[in-house]
Amino acid sequence: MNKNYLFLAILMIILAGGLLILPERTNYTQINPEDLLWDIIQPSRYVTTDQVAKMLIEQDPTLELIDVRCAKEYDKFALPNAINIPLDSILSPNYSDYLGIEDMNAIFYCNDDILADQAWVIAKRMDISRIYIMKGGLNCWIKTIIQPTPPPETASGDEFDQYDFRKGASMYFTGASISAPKSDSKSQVTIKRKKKTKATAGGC
Amino acid sequence: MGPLIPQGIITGQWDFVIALLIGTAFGFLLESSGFSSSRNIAGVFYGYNFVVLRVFFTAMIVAMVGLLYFNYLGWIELDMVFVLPTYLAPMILGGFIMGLGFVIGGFCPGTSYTACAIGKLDGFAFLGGFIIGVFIFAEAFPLFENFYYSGYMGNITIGEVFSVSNELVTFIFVIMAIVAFYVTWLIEKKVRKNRTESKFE
Amino acid sequence: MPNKHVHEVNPKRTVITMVLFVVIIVIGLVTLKSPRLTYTLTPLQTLNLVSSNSGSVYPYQLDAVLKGTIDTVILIDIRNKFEYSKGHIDGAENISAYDLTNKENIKRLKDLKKEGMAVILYGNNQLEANGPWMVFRQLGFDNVKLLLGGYQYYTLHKNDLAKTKDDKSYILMQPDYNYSEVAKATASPGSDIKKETKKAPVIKRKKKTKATAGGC
Amino acid sequence: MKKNSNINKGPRYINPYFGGVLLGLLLLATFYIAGRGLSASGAVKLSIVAIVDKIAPAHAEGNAYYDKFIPTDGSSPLFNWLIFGAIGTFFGGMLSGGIYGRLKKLRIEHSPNITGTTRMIAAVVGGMLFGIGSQFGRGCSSGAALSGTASLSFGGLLVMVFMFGIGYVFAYFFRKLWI
Repeated sequence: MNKNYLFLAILMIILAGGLLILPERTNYTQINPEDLLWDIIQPSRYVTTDQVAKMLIEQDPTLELIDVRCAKEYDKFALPNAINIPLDSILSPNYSDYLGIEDMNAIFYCNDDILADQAWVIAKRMDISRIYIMKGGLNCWIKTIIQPTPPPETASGDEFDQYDFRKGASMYFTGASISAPKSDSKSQVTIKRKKKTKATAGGC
Repeated sequence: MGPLIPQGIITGQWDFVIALLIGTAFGFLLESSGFSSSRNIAGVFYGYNFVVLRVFFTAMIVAMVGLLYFNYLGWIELDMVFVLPTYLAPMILGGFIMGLGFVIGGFCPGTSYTACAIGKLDGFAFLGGFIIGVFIFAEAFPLFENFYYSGYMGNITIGEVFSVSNELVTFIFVIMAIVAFYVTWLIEKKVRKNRTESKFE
Repeated sequence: MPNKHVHEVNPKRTVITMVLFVVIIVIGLVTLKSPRLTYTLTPLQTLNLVSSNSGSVYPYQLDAVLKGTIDTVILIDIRNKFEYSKGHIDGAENISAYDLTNKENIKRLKDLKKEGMAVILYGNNQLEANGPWMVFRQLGFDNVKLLLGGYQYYTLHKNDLAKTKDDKSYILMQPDYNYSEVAKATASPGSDIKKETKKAPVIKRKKKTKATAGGC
Repeated sequence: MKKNSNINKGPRYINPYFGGVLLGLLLLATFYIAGRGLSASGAVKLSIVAIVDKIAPAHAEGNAYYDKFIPTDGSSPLFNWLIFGAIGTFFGGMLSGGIYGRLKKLRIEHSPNITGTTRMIAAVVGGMLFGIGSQFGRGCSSGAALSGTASLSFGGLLVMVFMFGIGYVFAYFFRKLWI
């Protein structure tokens, strides 16, 4: 037996054995904690209720609303076309397909901000991009969009424009719920799930 | 970092140039290892020449170990590497038919290209048969469409099936390969004693 | 050896190639940078943590801290220097969220953890400190806690913190409205609003609504 | 002295382990660059799809199998990574054959126990079986068995085990073809 072959065999076994004893490494699909904190600080992760309303009215195809409250609350009331992913099941494979869809902006919302923020931090840690939080949540949605309050007389023109928009939006969302039955909103969810593997398909 | 093309690091027409280069290297290695001769290849079934097993298993374990190390080092993202999807029954049948074709024809498609390239008519015959075979399959496809898609298990890895880590799978493969190299070396020595010729051009 | 080919007994080039391959891997392993900070909680553990509410500090609990009856607690104000200088909870330190993962601050937090000190993070509201708090809990600092209500609630009840035990107004996650009711109630068609409906979708002017404009 | 004559007499192939290591590294490079392994049979499949699509487009569209591989954007199925790889394989073989002096005139290689015609028939039959089998197996020995198993695919392992296993089972019946 040639010594060189013995050497090669031992080398190969050591290489393969090395794989077994290598210390566990953090998964590359998760982002570095420092980057996570940095992303958390950025105000750009919030969208306002006005922006959401605008996207809904314009039927922005990239909009993906995600309701992170429990299913019971979601059944009572939810924004049009919102998908329900309760916070505690956000990591379950049934739902993770809805996150990180190419070209989609996922916007989390809950009653206020906290649940959405928690969902956001966990999703961000998993390195899912293009996720946002609807600032103020549904409480703010009702306050600004459904029941907008007129600005004081002294307010700037912009604010009046905004009020006009909100009044219109209010009618759009509440009025539309009468002409087009709201219960349909769940069945309208036609967001395509992310393909399991991003890798190039097809072998031979 | 890698894989480069799925991550869009290399784009445009360059990937076809790369395909051509990789193909050339592949053909070169197949031919220079002795795969352009069907009698060399068939030796693996009769014990007089285990070149196929040696090249095949060495390539496999080197690539496997390399892939896992590269993944560990962050040079390649294993999640983005294409894992052949598993269709249980069709793949078993496919392996069955190919095994039969292998022992009768003595080539596989890749090696038949190189056999053609150096002017072997049996290589051309195999390739011709291969083309006919694929054509027959495609024409008859509606007959067994359901079977073709049956037993789908997704892009599942060996480790996931046996619920062990892929590192362990690789380690077992390496050990098995080395044992196989040693055993086939012994067999080959024995068989070659009774033969005048064991390697062919 | 009539049947043994010379190339087969001479694996020099194989050895060289394999050694090169191993060298590349070894170089890779040696130069591999391990990240400075690593998560100690898995995402699932994090999820359980935030659902359990265990890392929160209620404003009434702050009372004991401020009165000095509990001295194993450090308050950290994660807002920026400007806001901190405008006003802060007595005895709170200012480490802006930007600097929280600095080397010194991480070391400091580690030391505090060793000493058994609890760290309470607060921002203007619960939301502001929630993210940093989650990051540190995921990094394994289980002595880091989050002040519910934030600075805003504190300023409102500065003098009667102990009495806020039964006040739940700072607890978020509750709906302020009965949404479905509200959504229906406003739907009653008013004649002048109806005109607006037609107008509303036509608005093409792109109003740049700033993130702060919503004001909730 | 004896050794030297051996070199000149025997075929000049590289050490199989050397070939294997290089092939393994090439496979690794392919994974690194393209995110998938080597392939040989895909090119033939796509060529057939392209030809059928050219001659009888209606037929190709009616058949679910052809239809699967006709690009939806109207480009030719031939403009594909696999085709270029196969062309490369052919030229690579030619290059190696040229360097090592195996690039000669057309010939049939067969065992002395059988005629050239028998060998040709066996090659065609073997090729046909391989053609059918590779479609069921989602790849041939390079695409499924080698690259598939190297990327730790369970399906690749299945194909490899059954391909070699069945080869050994039936080897006895076809021994006349080879020894």
